[in-house]
Amino acid sequence: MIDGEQALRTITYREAVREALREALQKDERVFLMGEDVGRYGGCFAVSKGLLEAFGPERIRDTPLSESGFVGAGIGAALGGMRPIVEVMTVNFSLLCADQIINNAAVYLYMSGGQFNVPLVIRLATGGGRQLAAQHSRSLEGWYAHIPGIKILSPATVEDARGMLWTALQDPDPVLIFENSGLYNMEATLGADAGPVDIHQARVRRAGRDISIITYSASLYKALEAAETLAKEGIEAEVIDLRTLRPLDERTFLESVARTHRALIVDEGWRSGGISAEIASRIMEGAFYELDAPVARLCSQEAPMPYAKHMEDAVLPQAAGIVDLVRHMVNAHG
Amino acid sequence: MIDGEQALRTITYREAVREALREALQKDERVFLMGEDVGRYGGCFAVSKGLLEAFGPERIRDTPLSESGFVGAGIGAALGGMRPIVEVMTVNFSLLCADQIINNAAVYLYMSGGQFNVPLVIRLATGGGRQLAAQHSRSLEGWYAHIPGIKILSPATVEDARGMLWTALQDPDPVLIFENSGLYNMEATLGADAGPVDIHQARVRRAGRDISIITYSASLYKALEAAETLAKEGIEAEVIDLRTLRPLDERTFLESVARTHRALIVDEGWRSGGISAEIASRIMEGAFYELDAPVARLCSQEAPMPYAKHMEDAVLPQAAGIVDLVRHMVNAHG
Amino acid sequence: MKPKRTGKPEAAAVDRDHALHLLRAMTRIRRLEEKCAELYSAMKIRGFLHLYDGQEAVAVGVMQALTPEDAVVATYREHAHALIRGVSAGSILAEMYGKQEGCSRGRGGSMHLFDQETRFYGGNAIVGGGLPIAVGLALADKMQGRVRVTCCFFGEGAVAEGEFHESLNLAVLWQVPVLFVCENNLYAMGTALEFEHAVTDIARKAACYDLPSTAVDGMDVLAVETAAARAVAAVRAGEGPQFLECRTYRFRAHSMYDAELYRSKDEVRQWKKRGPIATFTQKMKRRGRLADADVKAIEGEVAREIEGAVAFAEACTWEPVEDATRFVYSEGRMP
Amino acid sequence: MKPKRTGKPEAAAVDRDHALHLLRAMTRIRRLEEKCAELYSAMKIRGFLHLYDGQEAVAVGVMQALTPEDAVVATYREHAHALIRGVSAGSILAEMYGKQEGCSRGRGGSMHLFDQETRFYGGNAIVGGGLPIAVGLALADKMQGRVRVTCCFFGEGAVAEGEFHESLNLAVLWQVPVLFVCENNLYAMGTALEFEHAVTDIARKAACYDLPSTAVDGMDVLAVETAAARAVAAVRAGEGPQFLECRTYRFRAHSMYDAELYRSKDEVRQWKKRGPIATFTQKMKRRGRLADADVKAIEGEVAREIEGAVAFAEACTWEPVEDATRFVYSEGRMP
Ligand SMILES: Cc1ncc(C[n+]2csc(CCOP(=O)(O)OP(=O)(O)O)c2C)c(N)n1
Ligand SMILES: Cc1ncc(C[n+]2csc(CCOP(=O)(O)OP(=O)(O)O)c2C)c(N)n1
Ligand SMILES: [Mg+2]
Ligand SMILES: [Mg+2]
Repeated sequence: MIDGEQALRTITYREAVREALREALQKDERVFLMGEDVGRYGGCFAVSKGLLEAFGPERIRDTPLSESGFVGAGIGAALGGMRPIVEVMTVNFSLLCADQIINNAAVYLYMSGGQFNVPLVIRLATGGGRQLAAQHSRSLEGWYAHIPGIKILSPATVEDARGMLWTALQDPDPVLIFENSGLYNMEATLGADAGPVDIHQARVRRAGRDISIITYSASLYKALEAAETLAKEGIEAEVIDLRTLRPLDERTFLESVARTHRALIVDEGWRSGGISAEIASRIMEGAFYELDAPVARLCSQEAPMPYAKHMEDAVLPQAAGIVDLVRHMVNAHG
Repeated sequence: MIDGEQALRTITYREAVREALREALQKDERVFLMGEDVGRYGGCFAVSKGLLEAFGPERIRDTPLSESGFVGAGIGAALGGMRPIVEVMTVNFSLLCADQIINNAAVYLYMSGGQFNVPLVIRLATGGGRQLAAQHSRSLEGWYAHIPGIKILSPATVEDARGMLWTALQDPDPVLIFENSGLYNMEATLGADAGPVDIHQARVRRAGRDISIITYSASLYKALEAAETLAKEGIEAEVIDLRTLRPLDERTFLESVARTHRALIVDEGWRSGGISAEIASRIMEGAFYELDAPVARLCSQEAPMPYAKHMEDAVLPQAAGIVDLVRHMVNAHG
Repeated sequence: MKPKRTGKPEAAAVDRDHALHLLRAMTRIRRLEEKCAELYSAMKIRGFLHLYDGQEAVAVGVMQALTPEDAVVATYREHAHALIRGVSAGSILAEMYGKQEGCSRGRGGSMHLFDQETRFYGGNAIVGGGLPIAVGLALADKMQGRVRVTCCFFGEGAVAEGEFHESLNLAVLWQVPVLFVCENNLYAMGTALEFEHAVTDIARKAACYDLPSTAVDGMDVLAVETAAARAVAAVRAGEGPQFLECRTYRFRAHSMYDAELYRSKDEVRQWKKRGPIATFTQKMKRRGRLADADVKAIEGEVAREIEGAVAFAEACTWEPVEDATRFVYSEGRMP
Repeated sequence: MKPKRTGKPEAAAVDRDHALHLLRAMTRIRRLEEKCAELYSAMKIRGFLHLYDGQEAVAVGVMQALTPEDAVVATYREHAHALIRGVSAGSILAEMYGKQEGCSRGRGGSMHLFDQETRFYGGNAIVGGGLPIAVGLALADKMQGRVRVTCCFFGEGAVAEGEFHESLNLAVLWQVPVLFVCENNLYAMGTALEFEHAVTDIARKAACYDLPSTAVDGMDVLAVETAAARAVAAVRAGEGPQFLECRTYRFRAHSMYDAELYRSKDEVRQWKKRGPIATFTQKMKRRGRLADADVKAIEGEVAREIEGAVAFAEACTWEPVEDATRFVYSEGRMP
């Protein structure tokens, strides 16, 4: 394994996305990246820095502030045989192109009776926790997961950030990839040969027997942190990273619940009608008789995001809150 | 009660909405109606027919096709002291103004630290079942109910169609009223003095002991029809009309489930991450130990709406499907 | 609003064959739409139905300039565009019947005709929704070095939507090969031009994006044909996007639900005098290009076509309900 | 891109008091922004921070025309607008500290300053999002028969958004009393004007809606003041909406995260030579309206104000976390 070890390198989530973009642009000339400030600025989160120099302004295409226009153009380009990667700077701005995503991308194949598929990838930054307040801090990936016809990916790890893009590009249908902006600086070690990953399976990121903590994206790390704390008290939490929010891989979490008999969903999205509700319902429907206690949810408080740090921390789920809740769940119904 | 009886009259849901609009326009000069074709055309669904003649083009204000523009203008007008009723012809087109609804109306009060509230009412037609296909048949009220800062009303009855508007107008915050276009021709008998109704409580529309069917809007009638069929077999279903989807009155359905020990949610919206998931989760959280069986959901199949009638019928929940499911639930776990 | 005449390009030199061709095309549209109305009353067709009567010269005139490699993006008022583009009347009617042999498998209905073979990217029931898609299709052609045109039809109502603004700006910025065709029929549902737009001269809007534009009498198929030919030639020559406003009128209600409260019967009557089929027929007769017998022959031919289309639609089959969730996603991977 | 000079209205006759007033206003902005940058480095301020250096003449020049009854709608680059509108530097800084005495209770931060008292309808972090709201505020005034102006600031980047198009069309159609002020600083983040717009002459866009418009040198506070006074007078006189393009430049990075890869240091240097504060000071000195001592006095005064504001913000308190869901909805009914 010496060769393998030599080939390991530590990169950030940001670099992983950039590498994935670079690889896609190199491997398939139909691929291009378009969005606000992806080129000359280097990307709002510096993800696409350097790509303009490497691939030129046709393939690293800066757009005006016209979310509906350029996302719609992405749909058209996909229909026209290209493989566009459209960057919508943050999911908050996607509300300006919700029409194109939902009224066109998601239904073109169906309403044309199977004739016109839309092989479009949309990348969006998501998440709160950076003191950007109400209009820049939403986690709407779970909300978009309500819409049939699109797929929703939520890479939590550097490996997935590196690997999901290419897989999404091979998909014949529209795929939305949500990158939590709080993860861009996170580092991890990958093999030099790290490449495409599957996008249809959730992953058990930590095995445990006492409770299943089901989560995704940035909350994964809070769940893992909580699990470590709990382990010291003898509570072994299994932590599941959903990875893909639509279609939802329910088998993985149902099997887990069948082992642990308890489940907690941790979601930075809002609670009411969030993806957390769907997971709880699926457990109800698929593992009701396995449950020793009602499934619990820890989500963001139902408010627009406040600016002040202490308020933002209070609104978002935190590791300490997970620990408290799990402790209570396991002990109360021991 | 003779006086009362003389004063009864039979009107349609459409007329009830029109009457409510007329009353609001008469009672409060800050109220005005604006939207596409509300005036000269008489309203896409003929709801506002005659109002232009009565109130003039300033207060029955036809707008160009500019959903984002005129919904945003409604927010501004509300901030400026008016009480606008903005009609977005159907919820499908609201995807063009999702930005204004979610990025502005829903957060203005919060992000201004309580200074600027937005007393705006938005009316939207919703629902499928009229062979209008993928882009005109969505039921997205449950989806919007995910968003904090707005309220979501879903009048199923002529009484609520008549009464919810004025109550919504008294609300200091943005309220979205979803009118299922399949209900406009439905008739019911109302008192001449029918007026405002509360908007914070669900209603038991039919009492029963064996199962709680929780639903809203047009599905209410399918649930009631199913309940009649089931009654002949000795199964007494309680039917609950949610009326308001945000904030959700969970007490009413939790109390019902505590009596019946079984629950089925019927929703013309899609299943994954729909309001049905939220209700199931709330029951899990609030009445887990009351349940004799897992909560079930009957929703639209997860596809854009097809045009052909038989396909559309297959996609939407139907009374027969409710009957089958309830029969199975009650018998299987008797 | 009174009919407005606009500067008309000199009439194309039309030979008899071409005159027959254009008349046949417009007649096919008119008769198909009449049949649709009839079938709607007979409840064979349901949902929303938007007919094209009065606007035939636009679809026919513009389509003459397109080749099979080009692409078309249209609206919910698109039967004519599909038909003239080459989608058979049978598969169009079958679609409105909701049959699986329909051009969209019965999934789309009147507002959502699609056809891969003729690169007909569909009806779109969201006003303005097709414009960015047309820009994208054209962008794909440009990036792949193909000399093809994407032709995008929309009503003047769509011009008020933000997507119009964004699309035109993008098209010009990127110099993509797209032809925007605005069918200005003076109304968006019941909202007259003057209530839709601060500036009612639609062709002038193109100038806001430095987009070459022409306004043409949309009731005159030859004028439309000439203008479209020029515009498409410019697109093909790499001169970038072009804009064409066709000033026209819809003779029927907006859809089958419209009580037409917003315009007078007299206005409609005035405009009908300028009906594109009647005026073209008269003109061609005057010029000796067409005879009464020709018109009769065309009517007979078209009647048979429509009859055949109805018979086809009637004979078509229903998609099994088990397939309701097919094509939410593609079946199998695509390279 | 080179600085572009535009036709300047004849300089207003400026007396000494007014010169002092304008210089003081611009200086207050500059020093506040400098303090913000410093506090950002000290991590007292977090989130996104967009500074206004270079554009001071716009906020100051335009605001001279407004009265307390008027309303202002701005963007995420709005410290200056709030300050000149009358929101105290203390409550602005407290807001950025996230303290509950901040003008938005610490809920909004730099991008979301709000103030009911001065009718400051806020920052808005969605580009273009404020325009329809401004139209609605103006509509409310018109419908209620009040003679007030709503002044809406936005960048040239917003001009590409569909909401710009829809808002201008509505404003003109409805003839509402709104003044649109485009602060054209030549860049939207890192995207230069020529990559944003097919037509780079922003003032020309207003003509697409028959909206009276003026382009003015946004580096010249007197020119801005004169143009804004005229435009606001026209709005007040019931002549309908007006459009003002202020050609300006931002001296600093877009936000604190910007590496400024998209423009040269030399370009910035060239523009800095035309800095609105320096040029105004020089001009007023030349005309004998201001002396060195005046400038010094203002600097001292402003330094004390900012110092006081910082002290205030430091002394302010944190909102209890229990209140995190307060004001998601209003407390109590409203008549
Ligand atoms: C975004 C959107 N808003 C509203 C509607 C409802 N609607 C359908 S057609 C129409 C009028 C469109 O007018 P125009 O673009 O001029 O086309 P025409 O019907 O005249 O062909 C309206 C308002 C819609 N389909 N989509
Ligand atoms: C709808 C939307 N899209 C994208 C962004 C990200 N963004 C913030 S500021 C900005 C540039 C805006 O440029 P301009 O309007 O010229 O204002 P300036 O920053 O120059 O003052 C962008 C792209 C946003 N906030 N909102
Ligand atoms: Mg029209
Ligand atoms: Mg700018």
